[in-house]
Amino acid sequence: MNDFSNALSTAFALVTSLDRDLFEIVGLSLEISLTAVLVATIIGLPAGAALALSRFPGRRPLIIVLNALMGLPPVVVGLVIYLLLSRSGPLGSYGLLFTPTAMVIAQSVLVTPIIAALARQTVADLHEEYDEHLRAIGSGPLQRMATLLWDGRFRLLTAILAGFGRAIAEVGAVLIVGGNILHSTRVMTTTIALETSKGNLAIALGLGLILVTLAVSVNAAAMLLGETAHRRYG
Amino acid sequence: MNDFSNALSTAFALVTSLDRDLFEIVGLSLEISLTAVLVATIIGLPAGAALALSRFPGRRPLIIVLNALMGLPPVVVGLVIYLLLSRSGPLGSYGLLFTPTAMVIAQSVLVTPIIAALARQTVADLHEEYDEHLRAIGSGPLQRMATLLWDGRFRLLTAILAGFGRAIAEVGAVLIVGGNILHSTRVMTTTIALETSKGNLAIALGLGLILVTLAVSVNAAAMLLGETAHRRYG
Amino acid sequence: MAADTTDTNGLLPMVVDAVSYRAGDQALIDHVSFRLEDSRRTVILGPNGAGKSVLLRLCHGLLAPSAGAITWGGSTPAATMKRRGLVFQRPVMLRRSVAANIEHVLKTQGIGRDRRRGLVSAALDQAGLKSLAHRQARTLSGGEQQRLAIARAWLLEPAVVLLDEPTANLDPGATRAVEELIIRLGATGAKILMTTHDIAQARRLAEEVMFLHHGRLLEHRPAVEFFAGPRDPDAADFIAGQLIN
Amino acid sequence: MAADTTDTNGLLPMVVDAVSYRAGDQALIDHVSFRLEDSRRTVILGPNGAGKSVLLRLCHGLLAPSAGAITWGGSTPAATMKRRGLVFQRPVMLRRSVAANIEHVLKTQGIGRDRRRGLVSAALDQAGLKSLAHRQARTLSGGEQQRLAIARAWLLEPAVVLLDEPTANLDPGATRAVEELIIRLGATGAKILMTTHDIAQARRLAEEVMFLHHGRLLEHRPAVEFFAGPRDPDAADFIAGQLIN
Amino acid sequence: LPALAAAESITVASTTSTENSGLFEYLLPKFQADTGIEVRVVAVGTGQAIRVAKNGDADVLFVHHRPSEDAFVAAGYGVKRFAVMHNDFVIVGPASDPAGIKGGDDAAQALAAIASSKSLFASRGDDSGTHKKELSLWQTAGVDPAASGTSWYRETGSGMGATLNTASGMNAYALTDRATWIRFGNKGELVILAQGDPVLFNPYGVILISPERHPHVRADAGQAFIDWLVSPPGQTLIGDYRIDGEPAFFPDAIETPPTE
Ligand SMILES: Nc1ncnc2c1ncn2[C@@H]1O[C@H](COP(=O)(O)OP(=O)(O)OP(=O)(O)O)[C@@H](O)[C@H]1O
Ligand SMILES: Nc1ncnc2c1ncn2[C@@H]1O[C@H](COP(=O)(O)OP(=O)(O)OP(=O)(O)O)[C@@H](O)[C@H]1O
Ligand SMILES: [Mg+2]
Ligand SMILES: [Mg+2]
Repeated sequence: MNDFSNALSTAFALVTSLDRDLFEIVGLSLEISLTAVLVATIIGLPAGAALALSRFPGRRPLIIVLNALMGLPPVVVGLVIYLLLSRSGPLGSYGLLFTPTAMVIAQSVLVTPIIAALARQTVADLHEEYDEHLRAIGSGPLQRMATLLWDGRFRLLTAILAGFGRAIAEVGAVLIVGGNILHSTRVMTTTIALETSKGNLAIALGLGLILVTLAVSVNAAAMLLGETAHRRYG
Repeated sequence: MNDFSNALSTAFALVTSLDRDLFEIVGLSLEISLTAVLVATIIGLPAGAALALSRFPGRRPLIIVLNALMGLPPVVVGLVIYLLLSRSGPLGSYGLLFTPTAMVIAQSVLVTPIIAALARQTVADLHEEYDEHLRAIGSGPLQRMATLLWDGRFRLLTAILAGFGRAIAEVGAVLIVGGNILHSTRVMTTTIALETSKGNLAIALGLGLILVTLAVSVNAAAMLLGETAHRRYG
Repeated sequence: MAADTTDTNGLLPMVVDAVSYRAGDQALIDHVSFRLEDSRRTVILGPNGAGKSVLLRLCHGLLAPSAGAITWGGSTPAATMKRRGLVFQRPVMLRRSVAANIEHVLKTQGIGRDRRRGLVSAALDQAGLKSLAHRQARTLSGGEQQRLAIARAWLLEPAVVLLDEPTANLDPGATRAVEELIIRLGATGAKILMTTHDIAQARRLAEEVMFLHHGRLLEHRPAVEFFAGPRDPDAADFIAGQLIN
Repeated sequence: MAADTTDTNGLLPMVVDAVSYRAGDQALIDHVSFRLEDSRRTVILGPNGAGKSVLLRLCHGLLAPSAGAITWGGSTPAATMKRRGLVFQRPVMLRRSVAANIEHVLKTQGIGRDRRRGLVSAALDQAGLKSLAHRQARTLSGGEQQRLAIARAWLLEPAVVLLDEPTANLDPGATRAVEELIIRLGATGAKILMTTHDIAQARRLAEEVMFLHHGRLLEHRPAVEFFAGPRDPDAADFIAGQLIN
Repeated sequence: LPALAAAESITVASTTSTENSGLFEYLLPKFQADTGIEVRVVAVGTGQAIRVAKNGDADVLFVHHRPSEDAFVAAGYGVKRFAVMHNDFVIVGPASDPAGIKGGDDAAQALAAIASSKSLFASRGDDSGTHKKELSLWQTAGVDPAASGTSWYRETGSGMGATLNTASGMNAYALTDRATWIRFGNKGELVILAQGDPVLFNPYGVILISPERHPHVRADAGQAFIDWLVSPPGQTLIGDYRIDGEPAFFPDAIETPPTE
């Protein structure tokens, strides 16, 4: 398969050529996915924790739906957001369609259930251990949530990284709401899809290689940061 | 947005029309994704557990890479498998390209890292508690893995469901290796992508609705099964 | 010591009225009724599995009775929780440093940073954990964990303290120190409700004894009377160190 | 009792040679050396945080010494692990039923289903947990958990049993039963190495005492001599129930 | 995130084939140099492109399906259709040519031969302009390829590039537009086997979205783009565009002699 070796040398050539377009695309990919993961974390962690801690009628169905939403099809998310942001949609006046903001929104919608569902499980596990103590000292619901999220922060990292993985690899939704516009909303995955459709498989694979390398770097950075903090602050 | 209400009535009409094509597509989607998740579980759970339990040089980088592989871009996975299975590829003689088997392979590749990475975290958490006891009774590596996977089986369900979510929602890889061939490799997500490209947004959304409903059903079934077993066998 | 509703912060009398607690088809606590009127030190005795820990949890409001009612000075256990301290038989250690474990309780109670610092350092001193302040609480030895748990419960000088086997893992010196602390606290008017397996400790500390067996309250009497001659034959066997069924 | 290397399955003499265990810059076990030659009952005494639990873990091979070496009859602790039983101060309960917790140990040792059934039922009987066989182990009371842990360690009648505060949560009757069991086991030639905070228990059980303080082994003598008059002033304070530093 | 709208920028909804041909990458910088207007291209399926335009999410529509274009204007979504250029469709297939259509210039006949030899054929099956053209060719050939029992006819339900990837993977025949084909990098054993039939003519039109219907449409800049495309310089540029040395598009708006 000369395609594979081609891919490798293509990836290498792409990176060493210091291609400005490539940097733009890589930068935008990171910017969008990291922002989306940030948003999803801010929403998903408390939501997952709340679901793990509270007892209310309809909680179990809600957990089932939340778990199911991890399988939200990107294309459908893209479509719904497209219809919402479209000029003839309810939020059309903001002119967000085909902008990076729209892509952040789409990825956030996709990733929030993933982070929330995994956080729910993680917090529930820790809660099993902490529950009685926290109740005994009269800890309120919000305080309990804060304690569990804080003490579980290193475990929650895996959930957040799962969300990041989904975001950075996602193509269906960002293609629809971003439009894959050159110099504007073109990210790594949409470029890979484009090159694939052009039959430029080596370039597509090369870009894929760069994308995976990127994902590895972000993961490594997150884990190293987490561990340094773990060691320093216990 | 009449598109949304259209989508709802379209979904309803599609289901009530008992359309044979729809059943074929839904059935194939489920068959492929459930098979892929089964394969990924059989590989991913022990792999994740092994990574949580064993200590060897290069283990930490491996964990980082595994976490990063949760962000494997489907299109790239699709491409690689396409090149491997293509007639001119190394595995071309099996004639698997554009068959459901190829799609199962692609989804398994995508989902295994997800299940393995999440399983690693879950098993590591439980291990923290069990470690000393298991070592004290002289439990070997395989026995330890078995004990932890068994005692953690209800928590691992969330990891498996995350994998299922990814599989059933995935379109990039199955499109390339399956070819979205009518009556042969057409699944729900590829149909949604097709209807979207035709501009039939209501149908696409309707199918999306059915897909999400399907995902909810599978999740509900898995959780109910898990809980019944939990209650019966503790 | 006489009833002193001022010192016990309006939490007394504590009334347990026909309380049962069921898990599945089994009654772990079986129709138990009693009143605690005053701040005497009450010790719950009973064999393993008698229901002592379950009863303490019910009293604190961590479990809700399957039948019957519990009130502290007329209020529910949950409403008065913050005014009581509880030490579990198997204390929970947060994944934080020793000092942070103590500070967490204070934060929960909404105490400001400045006051917290002083209180944490005083509690560490008293528990003899000063040198371990920055250690991960989960790496503490068995006795150190129990000391930390007691320090956490003591922290705000609650009007009522519930203790479940507080000295099971303490060395003789620390046991003596905790016993002295319990007596001192009781003397200031706080109510002590505790369990212990150590008959000698019960003799030293109890002013009032409750004997629990199979989830039923079989005796509830002044300690002097109880130790002089329990009415219940099981209780007699128990304090004689016999296995009872 | 004389040295009996047959009964102790070739595990004796056990030699601890200049062992230190460090966490960070702190020596939790500090240059400790001793030999256990025979199957007398050895009791490790010492205040909270002395390093007793760490020492037992080192002996069993759960921790590796930072310096020095430990051997059991010439073999490493890890290689001989299955021939010893260990009871933790805070026992780990698998998320399984009581019976399954016991059976798990047997499965680990590769014992067939038929033999397992009999052993499990005998162990449940002895621990007084028969009626709780199908209960989730994690819902057991403190004392019941400790009984289960002891039953698990006893199961295959190991040649050496290490026990860390085995009766801390047991009621007087159960404590007596465990003490009798320990004496019975010792009499059959098994080696007992245990810790306790209960001085009275130490007096009843110990044939040999090791006094540990700040990770250092300060005394290692026959029990009669030790209790008659410890040489170390801290040890004297300790058995007198004083706080020591 | 940075505000992206440059002072003057328009959005053009177009099809993947146009984008994949590389034409826009070639034309747009020149247009921007001439006018200062930045053009943002959203390249999607023909159906979706029209949908995007109808919703007012683009300023200009640039597609190749004449009936849809006329309907778009007739319904008042667009101002006026301008003919820009055309290219043509070709039939590609494995070099071994099991159906024996090589060198033919009758498209319908070629398809009939494929059908009678039951050689694999990859159809886009996505209601695109290309797909509709293919269906009309089958009709002319008197074959109903979608009839049950035809295992040689594979509907991929995908865009042009994906369909070509599939065809290349299974060594199937396919109908494709020339521009996409020339640019396509995964040809494998596929080559052009039949071309030149006048029915394979493939015209492109460009339409300004009606500012009356969508007031936010940048009508002036959009019209400037259209005017530029159909102007002599624009048409000359289109005619000069080469992929691998081959002309891909033929200007339609004015008579421009090929520069060869
Ligand atoms: N959640 C539960 N489900 C079922 N049984 C339970 C549960 N919690 C406790 N039990 C049982 O209830 C009985 C009383 O438990 P409890 O912990 O109160 O005993 P205890 O008197 O504190 O014993 P110990 O002296 O051993 O600590 C025990 O047999 C225990 O196994
Ligand atoms: N992983 C660790 N890191 C740092 N310090 C530790 C660690 N494990 C134990 N220690 C400390 O080592 C000392 C000895 O611990 P150990 O558990 O052996 O005490 P012990 O003698 O068993 O006390 P106790 O009677 O309270 O059970 C304690 O001060 C404890 O906090
Ligand atoms: Mg108890
Ligand atoms: Mg200890």
